[in-house]
Amino acid sequence: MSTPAPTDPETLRERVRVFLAEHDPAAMDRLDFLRARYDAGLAWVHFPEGLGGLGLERSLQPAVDAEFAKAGAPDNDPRRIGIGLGMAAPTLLAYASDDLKKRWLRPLWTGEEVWCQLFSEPGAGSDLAALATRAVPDGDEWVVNGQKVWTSQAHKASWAILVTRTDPDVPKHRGLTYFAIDMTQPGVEVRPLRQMTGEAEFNEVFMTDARIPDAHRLGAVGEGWKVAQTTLMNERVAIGGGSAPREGGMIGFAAKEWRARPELRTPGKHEALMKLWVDAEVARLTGQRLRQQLTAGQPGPEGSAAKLAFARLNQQISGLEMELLGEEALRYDDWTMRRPERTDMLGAKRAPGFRFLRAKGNSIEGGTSEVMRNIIAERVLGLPTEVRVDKDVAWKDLPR
Amino acid sequence: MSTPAPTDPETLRERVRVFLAEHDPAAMDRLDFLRARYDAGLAWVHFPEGLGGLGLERSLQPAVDAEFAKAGAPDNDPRRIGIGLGMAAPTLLAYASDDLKKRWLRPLWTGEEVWCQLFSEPGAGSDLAALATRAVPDGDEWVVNGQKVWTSQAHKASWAILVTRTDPDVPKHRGLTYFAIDMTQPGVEVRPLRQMTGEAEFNEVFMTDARIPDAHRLGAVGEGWKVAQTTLMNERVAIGGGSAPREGGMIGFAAKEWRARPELRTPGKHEALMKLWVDAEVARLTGQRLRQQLTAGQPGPEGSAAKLAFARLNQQISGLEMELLGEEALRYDDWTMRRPERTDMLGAKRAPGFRFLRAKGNSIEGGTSEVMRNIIAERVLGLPTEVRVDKDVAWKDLPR
Amino acid sequence: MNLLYTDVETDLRASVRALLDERAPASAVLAHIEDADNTDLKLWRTLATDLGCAGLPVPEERGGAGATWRETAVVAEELGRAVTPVPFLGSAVLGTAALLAAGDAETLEAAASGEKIVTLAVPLTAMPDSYAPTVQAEDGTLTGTVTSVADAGHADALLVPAADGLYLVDASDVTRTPVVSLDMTRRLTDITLDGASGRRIADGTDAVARALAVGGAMLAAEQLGLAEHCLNTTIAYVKERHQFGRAIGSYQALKHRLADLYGAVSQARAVARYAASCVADDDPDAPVAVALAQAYTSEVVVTAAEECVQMHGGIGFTWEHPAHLYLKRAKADSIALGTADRHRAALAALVDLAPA
Amino acid sequence: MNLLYTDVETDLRASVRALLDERAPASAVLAHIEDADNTDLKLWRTLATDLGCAGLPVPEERGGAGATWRETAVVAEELGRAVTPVPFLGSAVLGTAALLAAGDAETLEAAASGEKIVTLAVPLTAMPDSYAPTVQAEDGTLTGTVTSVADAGHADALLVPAADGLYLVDASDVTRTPVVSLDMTRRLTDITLDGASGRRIADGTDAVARALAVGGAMLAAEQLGLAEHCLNTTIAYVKERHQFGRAIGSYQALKHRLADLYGAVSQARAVARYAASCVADDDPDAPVAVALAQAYTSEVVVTAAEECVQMHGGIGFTWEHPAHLYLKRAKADSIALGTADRHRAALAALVDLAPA
Repeated sequence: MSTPAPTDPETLRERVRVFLAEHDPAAMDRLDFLRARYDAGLAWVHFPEGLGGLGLERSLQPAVDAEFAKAGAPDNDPRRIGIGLGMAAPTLLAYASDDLKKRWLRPLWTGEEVWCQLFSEPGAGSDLAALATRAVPDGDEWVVNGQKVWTSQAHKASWAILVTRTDPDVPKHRGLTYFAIDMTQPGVEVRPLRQMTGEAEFNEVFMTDARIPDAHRLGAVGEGWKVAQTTLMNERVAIGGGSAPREGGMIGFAAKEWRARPELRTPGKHEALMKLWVDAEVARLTGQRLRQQLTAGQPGPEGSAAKLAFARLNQQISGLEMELLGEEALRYDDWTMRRPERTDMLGAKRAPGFRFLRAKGNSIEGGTSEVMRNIIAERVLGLPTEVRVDKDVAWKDLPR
Repeated sequence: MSTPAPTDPETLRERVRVFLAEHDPAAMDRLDFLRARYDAGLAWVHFPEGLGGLGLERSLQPAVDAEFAKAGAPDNDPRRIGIGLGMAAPTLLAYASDDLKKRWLRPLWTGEEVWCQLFSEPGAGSDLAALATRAVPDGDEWVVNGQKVWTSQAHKASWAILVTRTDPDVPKHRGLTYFAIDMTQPGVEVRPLRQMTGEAEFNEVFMTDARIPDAHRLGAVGEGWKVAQTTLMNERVAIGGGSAPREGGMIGFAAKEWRARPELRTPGKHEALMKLWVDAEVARLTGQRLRQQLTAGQPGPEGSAAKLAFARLNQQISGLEMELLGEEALRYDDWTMRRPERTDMLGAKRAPGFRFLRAKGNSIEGGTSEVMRNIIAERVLGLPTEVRVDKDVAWKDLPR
Repeated sequence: MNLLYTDVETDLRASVRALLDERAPASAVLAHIEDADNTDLKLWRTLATDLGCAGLPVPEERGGAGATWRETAVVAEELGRAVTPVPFLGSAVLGTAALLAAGDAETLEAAASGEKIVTLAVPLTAMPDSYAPTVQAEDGTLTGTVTSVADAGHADALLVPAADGLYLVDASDVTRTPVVSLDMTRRLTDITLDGASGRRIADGTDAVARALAVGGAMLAAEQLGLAEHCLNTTIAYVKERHQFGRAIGSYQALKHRLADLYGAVSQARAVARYAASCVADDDPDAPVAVALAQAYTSEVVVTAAEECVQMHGGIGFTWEHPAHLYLKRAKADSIALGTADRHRAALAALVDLAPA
Repeated sequence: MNLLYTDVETDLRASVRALLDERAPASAVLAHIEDADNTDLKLWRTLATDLGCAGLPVPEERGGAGATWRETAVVAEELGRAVTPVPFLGSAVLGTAALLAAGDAETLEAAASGEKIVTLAVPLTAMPDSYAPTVQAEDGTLTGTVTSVADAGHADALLVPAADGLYLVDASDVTRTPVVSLDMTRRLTDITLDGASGRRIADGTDAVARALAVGGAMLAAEQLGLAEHCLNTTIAYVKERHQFGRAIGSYQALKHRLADLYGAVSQARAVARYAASCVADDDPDAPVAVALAQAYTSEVVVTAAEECVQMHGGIGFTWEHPAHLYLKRAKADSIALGTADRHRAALAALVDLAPA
């Protein structure tokens, strides 16, 4: 890292070109290439030097990615390791020891080690802080028992970020502790959690006397809620922000069928289609405006509203598509239990019923629509918070 | 009252015929006729003998009314004195002294004395029990100061039923006292309360050192909330229960325009019209079923739901009618302040804008739609009540 | 027109519900959901024979229970409530209605008594005013395909519409291909006739039209039962489920949505009763009543099932919870026998509200 | 396409808002609502002359402010927010757009500078794709009636469409009859021409079509401003108003409805900005953008005004509270320049989604 760090996109692009000249992606093993890119600080330029970055602004990263893409270089398949990149990495960066940052971040970024997130539980969904998974100290280790749900990628993960209850005798937000846990140990069992589509995108994770070295604790004992905020703040940025062309989302399926198959058309469905076309296009423009705000450094609070709109639209449009297709929609393609490589929200190659069913998850996953509305009402509109009955009650005494 | 009270409709009808033979409605003064009918116990047969009734079942009344109507006899114009008949009378019957029952009920029923209801206040709408009008004892009298709103007929009323606060130092439900008040005294000022339609159906009533003899107190001091329940229970029975023919309500206006004026039609509005036609007809059948349940002695809790549906439909249909009429809907008939004889929900002879604006009141008057949903959720579905922060706080210490 | 439930209807409901609660609770239906064939034929025999559900609207002298379509609607409500996988709609409703109209005494008796399953071979999406037969008849020989037929998998005989009338065909003379169905508790079958012999039991299309009209009324009742179940099961859940130290049913936003849903279900009941009564009485308003009921209940049932899933949160999205069975049936029902907008269009013609 | 507000736009908004807050707060508008004529001409002169609002999209060399329709849209937002009774839409939007298209330099300069009010004489409900002139021109003499024209009451001149082109007519040559208007802050006028002399300033109907398209984009901005005001004023009220010992804004059902309304207003902003930008840039997507914006904002603004009334409860239903002014403007706006369904139909043709 002897060259001084560049601070504008063009110098940075030049740096990528120099790297590429020395590392021919066509001639190198993919993993070796990714490791070299990491070591050159071109993985995530806003990370510190020595940890895959150059200590620059996050906004400079797209220029780097684009330059690599232009050269046909392999990427780290970010959709596959989204939880590691988006949620685990910022948390590890903020709370892990220097040694462990070095140990964890490189294979996390290259995708050699997949990370998953052990937060939600059957009894703690919207109310995450009510979670019940217990961690009890035992010498230099912690012993963990409990059940987590809605865990993407758990069956492929080497590591997980985990929130546990370490003190049941204090109010719920205060008795939590955050860890990184080795998913490959015997005390961790991963079972597929199947959805109404027939697929199992998610998992349940059962921990039975699983063990964690105290060194893998992230943040202080009892500070788990604060640490989890770091993680969750990074989750919601991603949603609703995709940049799609007109008819690029769910509406595209219905519009395509409408154009291709005049025999399905009715006046009532035309009106319904046009209403949803308008809503979809307006939502798309709203996403575009949201991105412009972010770029202009005016981070708006519209993210939660965008997620709400996205869920509602996907549900309404896929519902209309079913009615439009009629008899065809009564036929499904395959109920067989499968484990998809990644989340497929739109199901472009699936039966319309898949889109209809999968969309039902959109208003539940990543914060329910009810939670989104609470967030907008309280944090954006400044409306009074709900009357809280659980603030000063020891976790163990909460009604459940 | 020497003849034994009849207990079946036919005997009762016969009794009406006997009365009519003795009192020729065509030959008598209207008021004399009504007084005679009252004295014969044929006013409201479920009231006690001597108070216009015969101590019979309420369900026998329609037979009596029908028989009088058949003979072309004048009625007491029940819509004009609905508050007296529906709300004041049952409360007076339950709580007034025998002397005062005799004094009040006859002119109430004949319409010689109009009654109004002084309940709602600017600061106490849905939360009626928070009302602030103060009554302070002064010898054998009470002195009343405060403001009431949304009072129909106050400008024509001789008497009012009134709820006041007599003890601000106890929680709000416990410090209320109920009275009948003479509206013609100097301390009572009635001002028209104009609505967005331009009309003033309602009034504000200002009481400034108004006086009430303690004998006109209804129920014990501090028991006003309990007494008010008697009154309010009778209010909601009336709403949503009308028996209209198909297209008899708001939908009739839109349907008529649709049929008469093909040039206004668009496919989108057809779909909207048909959706609302379906909703209106379904609501009508639901009202029909509700009445069948009441008749069969299965009083259902669907009254609140019917009121909700009525408000929503009136608003949606009148909104569509405006869009259908287009340019015509941009023209109003008359903004002049008027005092209508009675509430005109549909405005059959008014501009479409009147219907649109008047319908906005339907989800506010007689219990807001929000209150109706609370009632359904808590009393019908048995869902937990809202967290209450005002239960054990002295009225004077409540946040407002 | 009586829109309430009679005592007889209430008793019938109690019997059916007791049987279903015992023999086919949601857990049992769910346990068999991946079976190649999950039709509960044993349960159907009990329903059809012991409780007379296969021939409720058929006069006693013709082998039935001597009741009407009103009582049949009550059974439909209960079967909807429990998403019971039995061949009720395709045979005891559509088949029986077609046989009653066609007047084939022997087949009707066999069907009404529950001895035979006789299914009307139309796509589940057929509508009275637009259905056109897809099978050709020539000298009593039938050729063609009927796709997406409900309750045909275990039929003993099929009633196959052709241009010149309705044919009775032995099920063994046709090829039946099971369809991977959205509605896992009412699976569909594709039927191919390749020169199958059939006996014409009715001329023209009146019998089919009548069956589809009756079907619409009974389907509205099924949708009512399903919607009501979704409402009730959701109310029970939100009373139990705690988040933030409170039952989630104490949150006003959920309370208000459930109150609205309650209102919609109450309204669905009124219109479903009206449609069943009109069909039972052959009332002149029956076409209006059926279109009205279908236009309304098709939307309510989907809303109810969607709210059920949403208010159950994560668990409602899983395969392990029965909510998805209700959702799949609800959506399929909203498409079955015509979507709501098609019924609104039919209604417009009936009540003189011509389109633009 | 930039969907944000530029610094120039933000400054312009601040100037307009400050002026309106001072000179035409809701209380003042309400106080004059029963005046036979409540147009605030003095305020309009200030807006038009001092702030240049009459000629924002007109180049400086032609007497205007040299800005674009984007900046004009920001003024429309503010005037919508305050339901200010000034002749903006009919003259500074429709009139100016028509004059820009027609190219009558002298009249344009007089209008752009605020010296004259020049109003486009079309019914407020006119739409670009279906508008047909109702006035006959013969040798420069005009006869006929134009009903429900916005902002014509104080016009110095009228732009009157006839079959063969657009005519400039002196207002003193026509008969103007005030209409009792639903929208009390934008009153309408019926105009009768009985052989009035006119000068043809444009051939054909292009200038009118252009004006109506621009009008749609500006009306969307007005609707956005009005909707946002309804949202904000309601939020403020529910924070203050207590029932049952709590601010009513702490009740979750209201919170969720306001959150949804906030989402809708955010979306209205994006689409209104898009439409204004497309019109400003003469973008080929402008017809789509305008139809899209009108289809969306027309519904949002009515919902916002209705929620405003409902959440204000009884007081919101009274004449004394300004909520009814917003409601009346909102509903009138949703009908002005075409209802939402008509814009959806126009859009369908533009994006190749043919009707059934």
